[in-house]
Amino acid sequence: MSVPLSWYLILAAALFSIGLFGVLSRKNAIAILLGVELMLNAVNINLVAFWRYLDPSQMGGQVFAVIVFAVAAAEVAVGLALIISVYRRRKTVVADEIDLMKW
Amino acid sequence: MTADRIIFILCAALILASGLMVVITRKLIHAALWLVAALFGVAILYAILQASFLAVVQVVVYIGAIAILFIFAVMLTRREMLDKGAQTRSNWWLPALLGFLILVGLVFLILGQPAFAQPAAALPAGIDTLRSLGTALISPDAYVLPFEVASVLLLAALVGAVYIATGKKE
Amino acid sequence: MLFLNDPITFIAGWMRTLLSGWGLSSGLVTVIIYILGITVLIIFAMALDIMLVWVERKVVARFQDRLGPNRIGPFGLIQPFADIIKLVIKEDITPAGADKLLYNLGPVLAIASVIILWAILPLSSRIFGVDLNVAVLYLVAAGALGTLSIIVGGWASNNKYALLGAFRMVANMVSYEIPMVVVLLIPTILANSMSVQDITVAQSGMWFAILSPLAFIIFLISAIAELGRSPFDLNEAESEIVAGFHIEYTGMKFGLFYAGELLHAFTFGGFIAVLFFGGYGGFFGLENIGFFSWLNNPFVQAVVFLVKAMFGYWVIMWVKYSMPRIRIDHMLAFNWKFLTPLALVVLVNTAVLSKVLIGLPNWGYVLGMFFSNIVIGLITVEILRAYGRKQRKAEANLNPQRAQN
Amino acid sequence: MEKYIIWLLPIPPLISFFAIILFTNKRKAVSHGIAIGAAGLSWLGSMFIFIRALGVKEFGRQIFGSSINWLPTGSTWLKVGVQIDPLSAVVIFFVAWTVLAIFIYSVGYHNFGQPKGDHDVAGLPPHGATISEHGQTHSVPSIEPMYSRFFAFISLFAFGMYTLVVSDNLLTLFVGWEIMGLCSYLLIGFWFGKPSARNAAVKAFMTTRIGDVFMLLGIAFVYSFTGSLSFSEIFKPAMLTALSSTPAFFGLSAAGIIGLFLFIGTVGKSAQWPLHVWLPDAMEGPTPVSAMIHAATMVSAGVYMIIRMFPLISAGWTEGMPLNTTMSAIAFIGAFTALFAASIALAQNDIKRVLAYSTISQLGFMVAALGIGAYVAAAFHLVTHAFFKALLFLGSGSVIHGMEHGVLHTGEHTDAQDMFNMGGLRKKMPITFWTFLIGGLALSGFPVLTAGFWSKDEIFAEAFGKGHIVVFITLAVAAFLTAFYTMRQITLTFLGEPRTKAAEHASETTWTMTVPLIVLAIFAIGFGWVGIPAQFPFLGGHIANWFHEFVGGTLTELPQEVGFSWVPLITSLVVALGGLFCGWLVYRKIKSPQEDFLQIPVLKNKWYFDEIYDYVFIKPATWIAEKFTSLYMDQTVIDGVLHSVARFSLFLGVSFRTYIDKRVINEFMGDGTGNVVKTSGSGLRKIQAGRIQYYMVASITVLVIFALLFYFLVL
Repeated sequence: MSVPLSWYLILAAALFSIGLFGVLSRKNAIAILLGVELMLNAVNINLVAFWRYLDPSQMGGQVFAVIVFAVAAAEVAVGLALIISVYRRRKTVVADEIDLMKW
Repeated sequence: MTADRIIFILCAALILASGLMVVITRKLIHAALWLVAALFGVAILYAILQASFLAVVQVVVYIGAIAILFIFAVMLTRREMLDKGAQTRSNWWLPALLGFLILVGLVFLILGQPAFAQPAAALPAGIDTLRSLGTALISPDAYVLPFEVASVLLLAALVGAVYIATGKKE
Repeated sequence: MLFLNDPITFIAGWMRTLLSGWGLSSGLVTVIIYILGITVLIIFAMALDIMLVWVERKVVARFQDRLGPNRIGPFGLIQPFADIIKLVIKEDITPAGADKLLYNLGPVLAIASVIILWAILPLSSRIFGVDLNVAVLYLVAAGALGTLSIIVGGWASNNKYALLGAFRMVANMVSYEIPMVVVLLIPTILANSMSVQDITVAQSGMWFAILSPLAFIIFLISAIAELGRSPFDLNEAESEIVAGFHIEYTGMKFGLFYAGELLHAFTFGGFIAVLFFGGYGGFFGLENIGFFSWLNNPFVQAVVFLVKAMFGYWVIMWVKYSMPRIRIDHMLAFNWKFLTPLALVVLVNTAVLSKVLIGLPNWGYVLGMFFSNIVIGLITVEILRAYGRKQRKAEANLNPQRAQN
Repeated sequence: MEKYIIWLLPIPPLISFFAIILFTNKRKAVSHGIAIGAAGLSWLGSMFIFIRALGVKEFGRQIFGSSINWLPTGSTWLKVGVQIDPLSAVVIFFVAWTVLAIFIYSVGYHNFGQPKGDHDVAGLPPHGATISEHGQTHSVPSIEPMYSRFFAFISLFAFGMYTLVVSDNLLTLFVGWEIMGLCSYLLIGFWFGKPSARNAAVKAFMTTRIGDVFMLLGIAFVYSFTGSLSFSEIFKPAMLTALSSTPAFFGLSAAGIIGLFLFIGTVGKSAQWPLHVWLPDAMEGPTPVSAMIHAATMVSAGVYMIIRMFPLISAGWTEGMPLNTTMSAIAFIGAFTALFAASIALAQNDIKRVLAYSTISQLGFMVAALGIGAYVAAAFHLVTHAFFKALLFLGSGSVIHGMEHGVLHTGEHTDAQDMFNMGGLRKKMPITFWTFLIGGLALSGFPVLTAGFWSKDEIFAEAFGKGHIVVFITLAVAAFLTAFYTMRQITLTFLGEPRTKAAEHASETTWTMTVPLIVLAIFAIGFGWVGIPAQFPFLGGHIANWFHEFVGGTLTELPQEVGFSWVPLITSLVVALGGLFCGWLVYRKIKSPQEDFLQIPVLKNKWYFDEIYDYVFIKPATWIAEKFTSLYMDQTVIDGVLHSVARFSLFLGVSFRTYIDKRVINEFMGDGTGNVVKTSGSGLRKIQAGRIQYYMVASITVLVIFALLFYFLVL
């Protein structure tokens, strides 16, 4: 394991930025959720890398990665259900067109 | 340049390229499949980090469940097969700038920490990470409460998703 | 004797000395040996796959009171090669409006999702790809890739039947994954490990199929559903959606789907053997007696394993060719309302009993496990009968009204 | 093995509570099946623990227990756990028996198997049903409308008691304590349709709350001082020495003030003077509740707690020394309550109220015994009293039930609980009579045979032997009164001839009610024999004084048995037999309340304590609220100030309006500002686009800008 920890962190940072870009720039609500998944994975990479590099006997990093899995699954299930529900009523999944809450 | 560095770089290239494709590709179904590729890369990363359980769970949960859900949602929310027109907002440069700034800032901070330049020590002998992960998840002195809360969250999400997506019966 | 006792290590050691003798660095040598090993394993699996075509055709013929292939070669043994040649020389059609990349990716993923399973299949105590400590979960993860291949292929074909087939298949696979994961936990609990090697060793005294026959049955059913074979072959139901997700595929692309299905079925036969019938071992302690020590030889073990896997494959074929296809809503209801709850009950039973009975002598442990399963089975059957009676009564009450209307 | 079972002891009643509340509320048979099954399971576990405890030599040194880390408090953990030591072993023994008996008894008491009442509504006692059989109609008792709910509540109650007894720390003990407080509120007010029951429930809840607040203060004090709530931590000799040598306030040591606070908790829970007023009113609940609260569990819990805390209370005190302040206070309260409550019991006519005051009095005995340092005697009397008082309450319930049967039969409106309406029930209800007689004799300390004699005798012996003559005499008088009113009760209820038609038609109750009576009667006799002092003439020495050895082992030093003396023994014999004889002599002829010379107002009205509290606390509070605060403060002073302010404001406002608002603001600034706001508003409104990504971009931009600023300016 000659890879330094900083490589993992930079990879995670890059993935996070890409995900953030996706969330902020995509029109389609599903694509926004895809970006969120990338961001969550970036976080997970950090958690696991810190677990491995700092103290492998403390399982906190892995445990919280598992919990992030659960949160991601829950988020996707509810998020997609919302999107489908919106689509059913308004026939659109473009986030900018779902703007009834303005003014 | 040792073998594991090469593997890491290949893996990171896969992740970043796929991640980039997720956010810039036009066809949404391709974006979802690129996401699968990116997540698969992350699973490989977990395997490199000797978190075998997480690697496998990553595949089961993300590819087996989340990606499939995405593909389903994509298919359910369109009337034509292929996406037409721009898929990004007109002011996409601002998010790009923000993302770039955050990346630069983070990289700057990470490289400023000398502790992060260390390679990992070998796993201590006789430590079974799978077993200790299992113990940590259900031991009252460790993480049983977050674990149970997560399970309740999943249940709530299940019920909520079913309720929201069912729609009104007329 | 070393080759006979530990062939993989022997060959790997020989290769290592050879390659380092050529002046290659040790890291590179490891990579090359791994790649060679993977190639050999894939070739073995694919060669077996070709034979499976013959087996399948021969067995189905016997089930249908026919002779099956018998013209080309002795007993028609060369028939699969003829089939392959036919598939290869067929026209390769890509439908108009299809998503080219994904259309081609589908069959590759389909066969890949099966091949990667061979990485963890323990042919014998010394002949195996890798001894993962999360092998049981790995099995599920590979299933996820299979799901992906079907949805990709079905969607990319730009055909409504293909898409319908893909949807059905995914609903099927995602649903039946749940009882499967639940019952996969039972060998895990019984062996205290997720590694297939450990599970095999744990069964050297007693097969898990005897400790938990219900788990075996549930696993068999959900494995068949996971494979998409009859009676769960809704994805290709010819009478409704022509051929389902592979309707547009021709030539070798179709061939890959077909080969993937056959190999998948055989692989699941292998996993049934590993998880419930002692895999390459499970001789009830016979191998410890001096006279039978040859049973510990890796080649003998591999033969035993292949025989058991073939038996599992045969059971899957048996079911396939004797059962009619069932309706999609029935299939999902069967899973959610029957199989999943039953699997959970069996899981809880096993988890509790494995702690409670731990103090008993071995025969008490085995009998306790076995009879608890029998009791659960009997209760289940009783509940089903009561439910059936209720249904019949409800229908009897309903019909007179219908007649009046 | 034992420790797992101890953890599991309280669980079955809890499961039963939720199962009944959530699922089986509609199905009465299933409900009581679950409740009794749960009580049975807990009983089984308790017996197992008890028998295992008997088998351990020097059990006080190696108790069963386990604890887990529960709540992180900084660097340490707040531990909760369970333990069974000799004291809690005997307590769990009688709790298990009485709880099971009461559960079974409740089935019969609530008329299971009888038809639904004609006019019964939830919240009122059942009024009886009319059934027609063979062409005749007649009245029979009807089943309780809230039958399942009752079993749910007493299950929860049992859960609270088991939790309290198995606790190894003050925290879970307090949790069980409060659960029982809640349940007692729910159960006293079970027939919430009756205003009296409602008031009694509120009174019980409020009164015990006073004690509980002080107890919580005591617990907080313990925690802040010792950093732990586990008994094993608090009772470490070093800790006790530290506690007793630290001065707190009022000239008491820390141990003393904590003990006093905890004792006030006991005063509330065990109904000691001056917080005794709730207990007699609590008789509004169904009789099994009275037995549950006033014999087996809640009031015992108070005494149990104070016995449990004895090492803390007596910290720094050894035998032979004069009592410390806290112990003197406890001894005084206990002895006074014993006499005081016994005197009230003389003049009560309601069969249950007599028993209620008797309970207060007997609890006073235990508290007094503990106050003078007679640890074992207090625990012994706690156990024997639990058995015979549960027996007496259940017996009185049986009597009332039989009387109600008679009332229904004759159709006249007779008070089924007034003893002057009874008489001669001995022939009608033989099992009830004999068991009640056994309970009554045990209560009055009938020599040699009954459990009450041995426990009471031990208290006398300790009081005399340790030289607390005042306490001794007070308790002796109280014991005489006890025997007297017990015999009065038995004579009025069972002996003589029936005085009303209802009493003539009373009938024996069903087996579900009589079997618990018989079981408890066996204990009311037999349990005394485990604690016969070694030097007792004739009997002593044949059976070892097992109870003393066993329970005394709880303490660090085994307490010395007091030497035998004839004075307390003879006193005990004289007061018991004399009281019984006098009671019979006086009441065998009396037929109505008018002939009863003890119906003097001061006793009849319970020394006017309710009235005193009414005048001292409630009236002033009402007066302050209605007159002072509302009328004078609020309506006169505050309203007056407000009104003048309002008038002034009105004047000010009018002037502002005419001279400033209209002229300056409206015409000069108003329209101009309005235009500015309108223009800028329509410009800014574009910001609120309602688009999620727009907001996200904005917020992350701000985040990035602030991060940069922070980095470059601050760091």
